[in-house]
Amino acid sequence: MAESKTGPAWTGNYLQDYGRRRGLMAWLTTTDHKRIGLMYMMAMFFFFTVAVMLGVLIRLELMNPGMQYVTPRVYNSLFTLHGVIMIFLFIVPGIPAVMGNFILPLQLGADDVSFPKLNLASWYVYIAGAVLALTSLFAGGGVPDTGWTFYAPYALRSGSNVSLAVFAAFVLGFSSIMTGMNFITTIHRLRAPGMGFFRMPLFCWGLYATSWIQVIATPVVGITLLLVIMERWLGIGFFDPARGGDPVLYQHLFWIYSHPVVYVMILPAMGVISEILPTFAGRTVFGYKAIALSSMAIAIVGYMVWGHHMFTVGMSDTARRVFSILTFLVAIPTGIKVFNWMATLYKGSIRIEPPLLWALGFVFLFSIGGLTGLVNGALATDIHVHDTAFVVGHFHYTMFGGAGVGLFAAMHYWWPKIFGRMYNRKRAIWAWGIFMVGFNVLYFPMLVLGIMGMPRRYADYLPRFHTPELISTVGSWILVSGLILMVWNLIRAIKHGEPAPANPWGGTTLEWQTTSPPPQLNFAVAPTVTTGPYDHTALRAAAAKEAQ
Amino acid sequence: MHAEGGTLGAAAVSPAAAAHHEHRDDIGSKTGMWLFLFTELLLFGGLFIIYAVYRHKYGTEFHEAAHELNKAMGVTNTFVLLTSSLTMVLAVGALQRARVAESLRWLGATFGLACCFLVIKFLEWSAKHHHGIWPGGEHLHAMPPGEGMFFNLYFMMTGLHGIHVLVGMGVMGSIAARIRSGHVSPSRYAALEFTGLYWHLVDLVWIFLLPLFYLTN
Amino acid sequence: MAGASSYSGMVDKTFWMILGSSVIMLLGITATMILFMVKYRRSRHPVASDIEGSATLETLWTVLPTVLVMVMFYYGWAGFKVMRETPKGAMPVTVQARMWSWSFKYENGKQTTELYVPVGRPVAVNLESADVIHSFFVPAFRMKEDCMPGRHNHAWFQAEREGVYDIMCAEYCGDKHSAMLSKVIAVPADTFDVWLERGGGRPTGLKLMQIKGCVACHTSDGSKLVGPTYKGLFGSKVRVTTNGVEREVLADEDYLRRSILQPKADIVVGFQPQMPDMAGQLDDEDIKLIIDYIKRQ
Amino acid sequence: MHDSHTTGGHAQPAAHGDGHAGDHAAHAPVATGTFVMVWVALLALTMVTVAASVWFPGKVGIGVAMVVTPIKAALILMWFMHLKYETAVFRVMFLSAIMILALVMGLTFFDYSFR
Repeated sequence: MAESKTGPAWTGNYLQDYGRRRGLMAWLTTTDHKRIGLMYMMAMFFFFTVAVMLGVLIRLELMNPGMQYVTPRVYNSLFTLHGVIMIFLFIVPGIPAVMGNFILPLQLGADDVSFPKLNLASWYVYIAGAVLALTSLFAGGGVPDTGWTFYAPYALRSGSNVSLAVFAAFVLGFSSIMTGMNFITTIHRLRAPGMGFFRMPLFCWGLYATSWIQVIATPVVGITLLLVIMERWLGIGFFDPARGGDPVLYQHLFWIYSHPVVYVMILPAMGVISEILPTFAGRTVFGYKAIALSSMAIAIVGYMVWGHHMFTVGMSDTARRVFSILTFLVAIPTGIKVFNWMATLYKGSIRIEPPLLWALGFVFLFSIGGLTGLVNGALATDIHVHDTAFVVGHFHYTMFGGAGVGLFAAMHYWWPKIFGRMYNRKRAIWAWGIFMVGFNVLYFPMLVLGIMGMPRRYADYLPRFHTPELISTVGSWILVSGLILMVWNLIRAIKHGEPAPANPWGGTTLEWQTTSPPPQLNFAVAPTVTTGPYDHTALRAAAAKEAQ
Repeated sequence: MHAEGGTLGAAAVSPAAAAHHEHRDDIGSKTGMWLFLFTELLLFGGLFIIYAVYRHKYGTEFHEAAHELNKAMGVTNTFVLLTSSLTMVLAVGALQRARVAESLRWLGATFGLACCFLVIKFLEWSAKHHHGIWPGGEHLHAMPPGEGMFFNLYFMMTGLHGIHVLVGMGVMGSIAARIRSGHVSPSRYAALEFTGLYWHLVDLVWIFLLPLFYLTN
Repeated sequence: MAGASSYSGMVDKTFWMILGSSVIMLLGITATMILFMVKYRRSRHPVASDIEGSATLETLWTVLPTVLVMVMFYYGWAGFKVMRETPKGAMPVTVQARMWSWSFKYENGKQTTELYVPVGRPVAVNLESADVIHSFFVPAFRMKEDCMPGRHNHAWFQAEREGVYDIMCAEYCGDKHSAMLSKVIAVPADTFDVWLERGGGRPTGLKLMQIKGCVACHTSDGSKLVGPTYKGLFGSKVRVTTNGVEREVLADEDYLRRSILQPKADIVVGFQPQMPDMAGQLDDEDIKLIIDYIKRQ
Repeated sequence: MHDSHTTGGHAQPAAHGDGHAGDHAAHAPVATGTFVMVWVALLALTMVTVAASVWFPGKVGIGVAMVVTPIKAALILMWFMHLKYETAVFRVMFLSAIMILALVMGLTFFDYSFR
């Protein structure tokens, strides 16, 4: 297919100008899902960089006991911003908005998503939310200091600019909903002829489950955040104990969204891993239906476990037990996925390439994240580690080691498709190695600290916590070195990389059938599907023919 | 790197792919519309959860406070909205049957009923406002927590609903213009149909608000 | 090793049980991953076999983890049950949390800033907060429960050994969250009884201000913390914002009383309205003592 | 959203996705009489609820409202909102959304009912 430039739709690749407008304007008015994906990528990596720097500052302050560089007030703003930016501006839109936008229509064999204009609108809404979030830093009462969770009643009392930050989160929720609606419709309506639901690539399944969560859960937090604003303005008292309100209710509503949303972050990453493993093992995936359905199971059970964020707030003991047992249920479909991934490597013909290494890094780090989650799920042990550095460590293992690394894996896997260039393999592997070492040096001590009893969101700490804190800070420097090397390697490839073939990794899903980078309308020849998504027989036959 | 013809069996040239004609997927659009309605439902859902929790906590105060609401106005407004839903489906039906003028008349009637709803709502709110029962108002502030909660919930929920009515009226206006200009027509009436779906959702929410606030005593 | 509290050993046992099975699983997954990478790399295993799945295996790795996590749930639940069932006859202590200090009130009215408890006797803590959410966390005892404004949470513990244990606030509560520390001091039961009997009666003004945490935000040496200093306050003119209007008031007794009972009524210019209402926490006599103390500064 | 122009560019073949034959989803219009009957039923049911709350304030009135209101909602959904005439996909989706809301509310009450 790489040579087929003669299709009726061919006008060059999507990176080149087409249509009436040129240059920047052509990008800002595009409805091409690929360009929108890239626009998301650029905006997100800007915010990611900012939030990583904030994280490094946090670690720097925590390197030694006592206040070294910032005041407690500034420290509180640092972790609030780090959280708000990472969650709302980076990891929630993360894989869906960047990789989902780019890859989903290609994998389905479609020209675009169902609502291209809405797709562009979602990007602008995202930017609007981001601008509001940034404005909240400089306008009014100062940088928000509530933590990304905006817990009442502290968020109602704080003199900082909470209302604007909360409104920004509300607007960003809209963007997320728009993406979700678009993806569900696209998956229902625009699958290539012959592609039944159970012939869809697993990444699409991940996105499908994710999109449902975005559509159903986001409005709940939307209204909750609006009510926080109303409460600050009008004193309606829903969450204010002084008016007969219940701060625990705020936490319920907040986590009804914010727990499912961690699956918005992780499910697409799991989808990415389910793509990468079969490709590099050169064989079909093990337990396709089990992996696909476990995504849906995680999405549904994910709605029923939010209470485990609240085991110490004074919920009824019955509720604590119910939420504890439901929490353990989530572990089961997650386990199914991990075991099926392992089995996919069995009797494969494995090529060790950077995307595979990132995928395996995901499995390792996410397993630590998932297994430490069991400690949080069990009531007796959660009481001790709740709101400590243990939870921070667990969260970063799942979200950064999971969703973040999943995104890096996706970038290394699809970069040649997106830009039509190969990155340097050796450098990519080095970056991966440094990152993995740095990651564990950074976050493993947090697990230890939490068990020792170090609470989270502490600007200062008792001397007995010093050694692990110091090690963790050193880890942050290693991790950032790995990140810089990775990003530099990828960016350099856009200009200086070797041209990439249509299918550099021997992938079997539809995106590999079109050129790299894809043409404006994705496929010169609209594909049809006759087999499951990971059927390597045609590839093998072609390779055998070549070998002769 | 790989042989032409793709890797997923035979990639056939679909005849439709060659033809560049405008593509319409009404079922797709309708799917999107319903998904949007779900988000609306869940938006109100958050408030319903809050209502349920505080009704559980402040049952007696809720009953006390509900006496202050004007039941007649609430019921009248329910009739108004239900009727507007009827005129809305009739507008869609008329357009489907290619009776454009009739469709516009029904749409106009719906718009009028929506206005009527808002006028009654306004009278009701201003009566409350007059008595200082208003979010942040003196009287409301001084009420026992449970009753205050009832009225704050009342204003938040009917307020959010009222905003939806306003938006619905705006959409109806623009649809009417598009019917006139022929952009929405008997052969492509999806936009009117979706306006209807949205309007019925507004109605649906109100159906629940009626017993929760006006009939609680 | 017996723990510092009656149930800490049990919590630790559950923890090690979960951690142990987790480590085994993690090692298993990692080892399998590495083994497959070596054994089935393309150079050694050029032709892959397409194994689509196995119903037996799927069932196996659905059922086994289910059993395992249910065992974990059971241990977590059993331990939790013990933590929630306060033994009869436990000594009640009210824990008052506020931005950003702790105080403890005993049945006989005695108030302290550190929590003295008898070894070997159960203590029932009644948790209160004057402003935002705090969390009463004693790591050594493996206990934690939030102090919620507007309601009472409860928990209990029994110290098993003499010693001094850290109390920390585990729920983020603002600027000095990380400084919201105190200690549990576990002493032999008879020593405790003697200690409790001494020092009943009403504390002095300064002592009250320490117990109620005023000194966390207000100084008497003229330095500015979260709130204004007391030094030279009485009788001076203060610029305040009342209902959004800036005005100047004389810092007399009425002003001080109002500032203690309704701190949000007049906000001193240059400060945030962060002080909790002390209305429920101090009686008239307490307030008089405090005002007298402030007068002397 | 109100735009029926969806995918730009070259068309997707009609017989894919969840598609059933006619992609343009043109139903035969529902008879006006049916709608009027639904409307009458809605008004009547409203009267029933109001009457119950006036004559039997308290438990009975609330009970009637709790039974009748979902019926009214179902009438609107099935006829006015056309769910009765759509493919099963729409009904399944709608039910899932409602179930999730009900589930979430129910779970919240594990806290509030047992405090």
